[in-house]
Amino acid sequence: MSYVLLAPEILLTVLALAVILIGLLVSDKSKNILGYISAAGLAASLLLTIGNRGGDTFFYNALVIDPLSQIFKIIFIAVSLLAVIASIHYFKDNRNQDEYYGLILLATVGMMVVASANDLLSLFVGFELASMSTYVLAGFEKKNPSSLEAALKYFIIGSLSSALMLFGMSLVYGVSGSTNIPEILAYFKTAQVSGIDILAMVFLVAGFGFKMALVPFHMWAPDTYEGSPTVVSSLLAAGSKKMGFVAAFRVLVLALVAVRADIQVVFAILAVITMTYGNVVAISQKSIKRMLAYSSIAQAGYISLAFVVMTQMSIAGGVLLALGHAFMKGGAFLAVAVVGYMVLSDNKNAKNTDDISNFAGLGKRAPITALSLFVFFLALAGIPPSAGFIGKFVLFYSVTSEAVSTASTWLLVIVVIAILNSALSIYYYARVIRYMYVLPPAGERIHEPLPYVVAILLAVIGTIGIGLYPEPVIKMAMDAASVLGVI
Amino acid sequence: MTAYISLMIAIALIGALIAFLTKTREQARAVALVASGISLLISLIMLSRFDSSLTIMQFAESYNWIPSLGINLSFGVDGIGMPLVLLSCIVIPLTVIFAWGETKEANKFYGLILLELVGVLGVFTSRDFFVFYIFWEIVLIPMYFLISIWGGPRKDYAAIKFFIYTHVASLVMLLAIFTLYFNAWNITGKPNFDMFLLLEKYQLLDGWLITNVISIKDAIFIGLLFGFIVKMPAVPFHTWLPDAHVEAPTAGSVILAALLLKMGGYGLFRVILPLLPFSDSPGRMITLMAIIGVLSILYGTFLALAQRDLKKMVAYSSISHMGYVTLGAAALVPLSVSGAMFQQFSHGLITCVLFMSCGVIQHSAGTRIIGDLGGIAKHMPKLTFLMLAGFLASLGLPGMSGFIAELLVLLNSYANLPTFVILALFGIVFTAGYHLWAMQRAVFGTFNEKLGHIHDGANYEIASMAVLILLIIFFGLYPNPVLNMMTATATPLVRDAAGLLGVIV
Amino acid sequence: MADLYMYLIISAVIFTIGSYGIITQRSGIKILMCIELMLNSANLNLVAFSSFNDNASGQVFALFSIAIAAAEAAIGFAILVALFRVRDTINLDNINILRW
Amino acid sequence: MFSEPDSIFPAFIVLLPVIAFVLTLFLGKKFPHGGAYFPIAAIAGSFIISLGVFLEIYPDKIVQQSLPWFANMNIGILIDPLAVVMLMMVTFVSLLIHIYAVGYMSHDPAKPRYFAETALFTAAMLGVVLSDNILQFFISWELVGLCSFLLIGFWYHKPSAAAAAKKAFLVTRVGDVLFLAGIVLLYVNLNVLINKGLFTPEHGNFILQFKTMFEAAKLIDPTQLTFITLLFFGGAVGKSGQFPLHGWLPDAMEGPTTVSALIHAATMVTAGVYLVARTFPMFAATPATLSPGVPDSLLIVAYIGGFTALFAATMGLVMNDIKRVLAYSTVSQLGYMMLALGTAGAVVGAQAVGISLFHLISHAFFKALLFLCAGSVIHAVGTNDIREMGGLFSKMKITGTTMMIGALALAGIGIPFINIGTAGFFSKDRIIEGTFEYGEKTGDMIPYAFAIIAALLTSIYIFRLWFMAFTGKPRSERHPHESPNVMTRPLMILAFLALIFGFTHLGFYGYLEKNFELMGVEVAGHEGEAAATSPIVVLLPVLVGVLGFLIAYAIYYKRILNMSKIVSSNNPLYKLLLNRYYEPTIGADMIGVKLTHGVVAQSGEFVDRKIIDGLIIDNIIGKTTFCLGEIARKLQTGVVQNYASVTLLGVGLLLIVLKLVGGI
Repeated sequence: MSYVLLAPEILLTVLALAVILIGLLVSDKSKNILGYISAAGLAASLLLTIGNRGGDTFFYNALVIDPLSQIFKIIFIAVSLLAVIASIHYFKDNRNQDEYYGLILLATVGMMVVASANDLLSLFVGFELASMSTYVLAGFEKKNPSSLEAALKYFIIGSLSSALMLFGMSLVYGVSGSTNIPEILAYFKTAQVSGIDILAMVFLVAGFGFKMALVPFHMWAPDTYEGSPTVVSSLLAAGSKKMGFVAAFRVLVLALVAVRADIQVVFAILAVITMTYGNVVAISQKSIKRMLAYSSIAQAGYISLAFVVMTQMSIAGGVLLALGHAFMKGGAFLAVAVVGYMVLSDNKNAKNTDDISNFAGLGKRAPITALSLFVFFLALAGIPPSAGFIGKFVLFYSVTSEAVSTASTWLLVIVVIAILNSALSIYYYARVIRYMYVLPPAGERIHEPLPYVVAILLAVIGTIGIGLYPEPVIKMAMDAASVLGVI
Repeated sequence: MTAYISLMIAIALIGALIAFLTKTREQARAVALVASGISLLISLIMLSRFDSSLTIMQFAESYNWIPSLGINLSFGVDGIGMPLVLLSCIVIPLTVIFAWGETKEANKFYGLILLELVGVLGVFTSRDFFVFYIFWEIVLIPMYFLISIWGGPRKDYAAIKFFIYTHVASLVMLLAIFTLYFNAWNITGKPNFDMFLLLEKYQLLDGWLITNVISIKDAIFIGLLFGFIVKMPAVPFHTWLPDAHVEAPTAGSVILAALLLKMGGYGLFRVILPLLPFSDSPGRMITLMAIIGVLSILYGTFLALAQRDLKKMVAYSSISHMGYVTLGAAALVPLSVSGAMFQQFSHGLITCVLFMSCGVIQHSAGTRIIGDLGGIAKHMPKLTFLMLAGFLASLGLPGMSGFIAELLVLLNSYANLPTFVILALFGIVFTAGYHLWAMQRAVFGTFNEKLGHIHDGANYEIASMAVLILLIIFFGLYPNPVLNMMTATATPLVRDAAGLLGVIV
Repeated sequence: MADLYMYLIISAVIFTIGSYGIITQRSGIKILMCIELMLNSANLNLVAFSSFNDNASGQVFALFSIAIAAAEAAIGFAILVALFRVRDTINLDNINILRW
Repeated sequence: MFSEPDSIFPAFIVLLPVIAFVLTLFLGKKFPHGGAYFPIAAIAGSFIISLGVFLEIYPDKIVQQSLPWFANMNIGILIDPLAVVMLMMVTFVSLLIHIYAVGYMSHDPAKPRYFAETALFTAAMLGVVLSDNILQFFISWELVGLCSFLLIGFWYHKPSAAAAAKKAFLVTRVGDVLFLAGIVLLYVNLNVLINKGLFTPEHGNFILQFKTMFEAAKLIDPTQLTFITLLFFGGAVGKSGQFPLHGWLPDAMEGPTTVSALIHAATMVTAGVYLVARTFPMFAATPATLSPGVPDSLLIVAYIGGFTALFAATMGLVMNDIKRVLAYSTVSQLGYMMLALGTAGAVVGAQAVGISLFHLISHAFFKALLFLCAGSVIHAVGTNDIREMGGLFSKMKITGTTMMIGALALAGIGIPFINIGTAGFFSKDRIIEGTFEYGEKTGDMIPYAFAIIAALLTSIYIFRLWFMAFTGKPRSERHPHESPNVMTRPLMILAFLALIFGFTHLGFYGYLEKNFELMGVEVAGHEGEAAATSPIVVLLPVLVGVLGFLIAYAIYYKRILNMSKIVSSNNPLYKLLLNRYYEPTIGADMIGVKLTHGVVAQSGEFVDRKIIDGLIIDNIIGKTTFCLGEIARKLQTGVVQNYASVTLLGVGLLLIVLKLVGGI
């Protein structure tokens, strides 16, 4: 067992501690360096992850490195990288940068652990590590009431759902007599279903659904995304959200084979409600961050279609959309951050900087940001050629084909609903696009800070790149799906 | 294998990008003109090398793209695609010339026009369903901007309505494509998005989608049909069109009517006709299409009769003219189908003139309301001449391309769809009616002094319209260059279909 | 066997109390305590099952979760304190600038 | 040199005017008289070619040229006796009128447009005449309609002119659509025959060529054939202003008088007659179900024609606009031609074509003459209203004389038995006799009644016109003067022709009789020489003509009775006639504007905007979504306990659902 495979995690952990340590030593002035350091570290570990070949298990089968973990790690690291690069400007000259970067890195590690968790215990630990770091990050602007409120709501609902999750895990453990996923799988392959399993499953769904922000476990998401510092929102929406999905893949799809039918029913309901709710509510939002929050709820709805059919194609589609969403949503939030910066530079004490009115004429004021935001919106709406389109394409295809091959009207209805939703979503994206390009600008052209530009452009490259040449990622997603041993 | 098609698309795309980056409007329009001019040149070369006797795809090219889903960037044209490629390459440069005076955000304006060219060329040439769909979607975005940036008072409503309405249609179409793809994958055992393979395997599909309500085949067929007739647009899915046209800038309307609507008709010939004989109830499907076609013809005509806004009237007239395309396609007679194809081509040319006339009038007189105009012929002789020519072409005057198209459709459709053809004939009188009514009220009669001082169209506007009129007359007198290749492709296409259905050919 | 069910029932009761508290209470502190209750009901489960399945992993799990719960509580209080500084209240009914 | 199969000259009969059209349109301004010389020269050329062709092919050759066009259509030239006489007439009359127009239009600023359009019109008309297939015929036919639209609306700044132009185009369009429908039906029937192998066109013949049509005519299912021919006739009714599509023709007088002379007297309106004559073999082949021995289509042609002849003449009696009187007389004369085709066709078969065509041509001469005279009068007094004229004869001797000649020709005055008389005497009276023979053969005297009464009325209204215009004392203080030579010369030529043309009748009948044989088509039956007609029959037409003259003389010259009693708005009959049987009201206003425009179109608009768009798209889909959104977002209260409760509630609901679907 070669620990090289764990190098990314190890690197980031060490780096996190190092960053905090350095923070203690150096003066507030020179803390800006930390951002570059952690960015470099994340980049390095991203390369390591991509470079990793082969798979293995560690720590008495508690962690596993396999294609599924790989692709999700890439997602998590990439998102954190974007967030960190943007933060270099966002948190410039903030005296708590050390903690900030440390927390981001730790959160990343936590997500990575979840991605490769092979045991309910490691999963829970990783989950909590990531959650707690993000609780703090959400409330990082200590003087800003809405940031704190966001953190509080996030924290309360979060810990509530981790309680639910833990309870579910305890039941699983009780039934199967083990916390190790392969063993649980082995048990459920033979066992016949009992009410307890269903109960456990629902509790787990509630726990993971909180992270995925599925209706009705989503209530925290809009408030938190709106309230927290925008870069953190991008981390939450693009990154930690996916943690819920990978956990669900590992536990629900892989382990709880016995109750698959029920899982499909549950997710069919949740998916439909979630995507519809997200889109419908997003229409009437004034705050763009809030709108993006709802749109990412809707996206979660699409992704969870993967659980409804559970074919390799659909899981792959889910993974692809998750990957695409990481770039699109992350990038979009960062672009909103730029707008916030722009508004503040107009007027020091401006309230809700992400109001749609501030986007008027963005195409003139901040061309790069506007163009990128335009790309992200189209991608989110599923217009080709973009990562969003590829993801939806594979996902919807998988559902349709399943509907046809099993002559299931319900699946067809679901996919039609999904399609109508994705058409509806165009409405609110187009509204913002109109503000950016049709309405006259409210001020001068601004100089877009370099870190933002870099981060956003990286996101754009990710979004469009996947759209133009999806072959490699599709392969990865297929491999990842094959891990789950679905048909 | 000379890569004409990819070259053409690439040039248009590059031109668009350059145009976006240009600083002044002079540069922008120059770039647009050059790029579209080159693509026109290429399309002419293609036309000269095109072998009308062949029915297979010509200038075919193919590159791997997404092997794991069996998706290739493969292009090619046959008698269905080539004329439309030509049309696109004719219309876009002329639109650029017509819009030579555009000042507002010129670089974006011309860039978007070139993007439209990219989109339609892609649609008319892709042989891969995935690629086809991508281009099909790409077309929407520039048009959305053309409407919402340069549009009229209700542009936001119109633009978003256009975008969402047609997007829903294409998504429904996408579902049907999924099913075809899945089916082909099942049968051949490997993924492949090749358009013709998917269409060919359709006949091997069976089963119920909703038990005893609708079979998979019919569902697919209707899904695709829906996708196409919304684009055409056919009654009752047409309401996005008048709004879009009324609000869009002239160039936008021209491209919308001349090229975007043609995508729907193209779909009918390329996709629907091959599937038709194998659907579970071809008879009903034919009737459905025929009803839609005739309904569009008559409904469009009568609504055009009711309009006060000149441009809106023209918009409805497009609906009624596109009805002939559906009707001719449904009739499944080689000449009716090629007539329908020719109708696409000729309507593409004619509608340009009509919308350009509206544009010039709007620009010069400041209004398009027929009642507020009147007697402008006195001050706009050149425009009046061209506009009259355009209107006459549009009402199907012999010697103009529209006549030949509609004549072929009517003559040859009667064999299979007598009732519908008779109904369509009624439309003709009223078609003449609203055209002349509009001309008489808006252009002739005593000059309405309230309009104040109005001037004739600018030279570039008049020039582009004149070229179109010449083309209309040329193809009206000598349609063979495009008609022959259409017939060549239509004949086998229909013979298979009709042979299976046992209808008269 | 029987006592396993007793444990389960007790934990279920605790869980219910906790969730009831979360729904009804206004004070942030009380809500935190209710969450702790729920977590611990789960721990109780784990321990009970562990002795029932007689393997240790349940207890290990319980230990971990207790530690985590402690950390969680700490963070929770930290947030509440910070909030109290800016809002002078921890009555959650009033903390709703972010909504709709 | 003109008639070889590969000779290019026949094509140039059409091409010359086309070239003239282009030249005049674009270069006319730069030349004197608006480039009038281009069309004059071109049409003179066409006339010479036609003459040359005639001389070469007379008496028993025809010219056929044909090239493939698009799809399965061809474009070609067929010059048979029928065509060649039309060619000569059209080119000749058109030439004279062009020359006349140089003077008449001298003050008009838009001369180039005028001459371009008339040149195009001439080309189109020649195209109609020359076509060797029904499609090309239809195309030229439509272009003729277009030109008439353009020329009627020549003074487009006059709303009445613009309206008249539109009406003309639309009404004829109705006919054209019927014609087109006929072509469609024919095409389908031929295709069916060919597919069934019952019929194959000769090698090199195309499906819509007249030859093919005639050969197949006997094979086509009779009822279908009747439909086809009647639809063709519908087209003819539209073009030739027959009842009920006659309304546009009087309104068409809004155009310049030369246009009225050229289009609405001499040539275009005769295209309808020409169509029936051209496709006569098909009409003759239709079954005789209504009346024994009379093909149905011919019967209907006869009745429509006869009725129109009478109907129009009645309105001619009361019109005060000099040109409208002539317009109605045109309608009524066209009625005669149709009547001839119908009745004589039933009696003497293909000879009917000759009879009808002879009247067509003589009518072309004297009607053109009458119109040009009217033009000359209008040119002089500057009004169309005959009530404001009077006493012109002293001032305008030439015009007066020539117009009298025209009137005599129209009234068909002549001396029977020794066969001396005006053109009308030979042509029209032959038609009337034809109707009588028809009556004898079938025992159906109604057409004869139509014809003879119409003849009386004709002579009354035309002499009324003449007397009111040229005699009595001037009723308006203008100072009329004789027109310039360029206008009077054509009058004289036409007058001369109106006098002497009639004497060619025997040769003419003989020549056209062979028309269809020359094409290798034998026309279905009905042969049999005209029965020896009793003297009274020969005499009667002339008598009524003279009678009419006397009546007019008595009333309008001697004034033996005061018209003001009759000509008053409280005389219902007079009102009915003056309002043209309320045809404009019913046709244009009620059907055109109120019904189509008001009811149908507006209701469609309502459905579109309010129901499809307003209700379904905007309200049901759009609004509901927004309301849902507003409601749903209110769930987001911002109070964290509610969030927690929702979460737990969700868990509970999921469990319940699973319970329901039977999971647990």
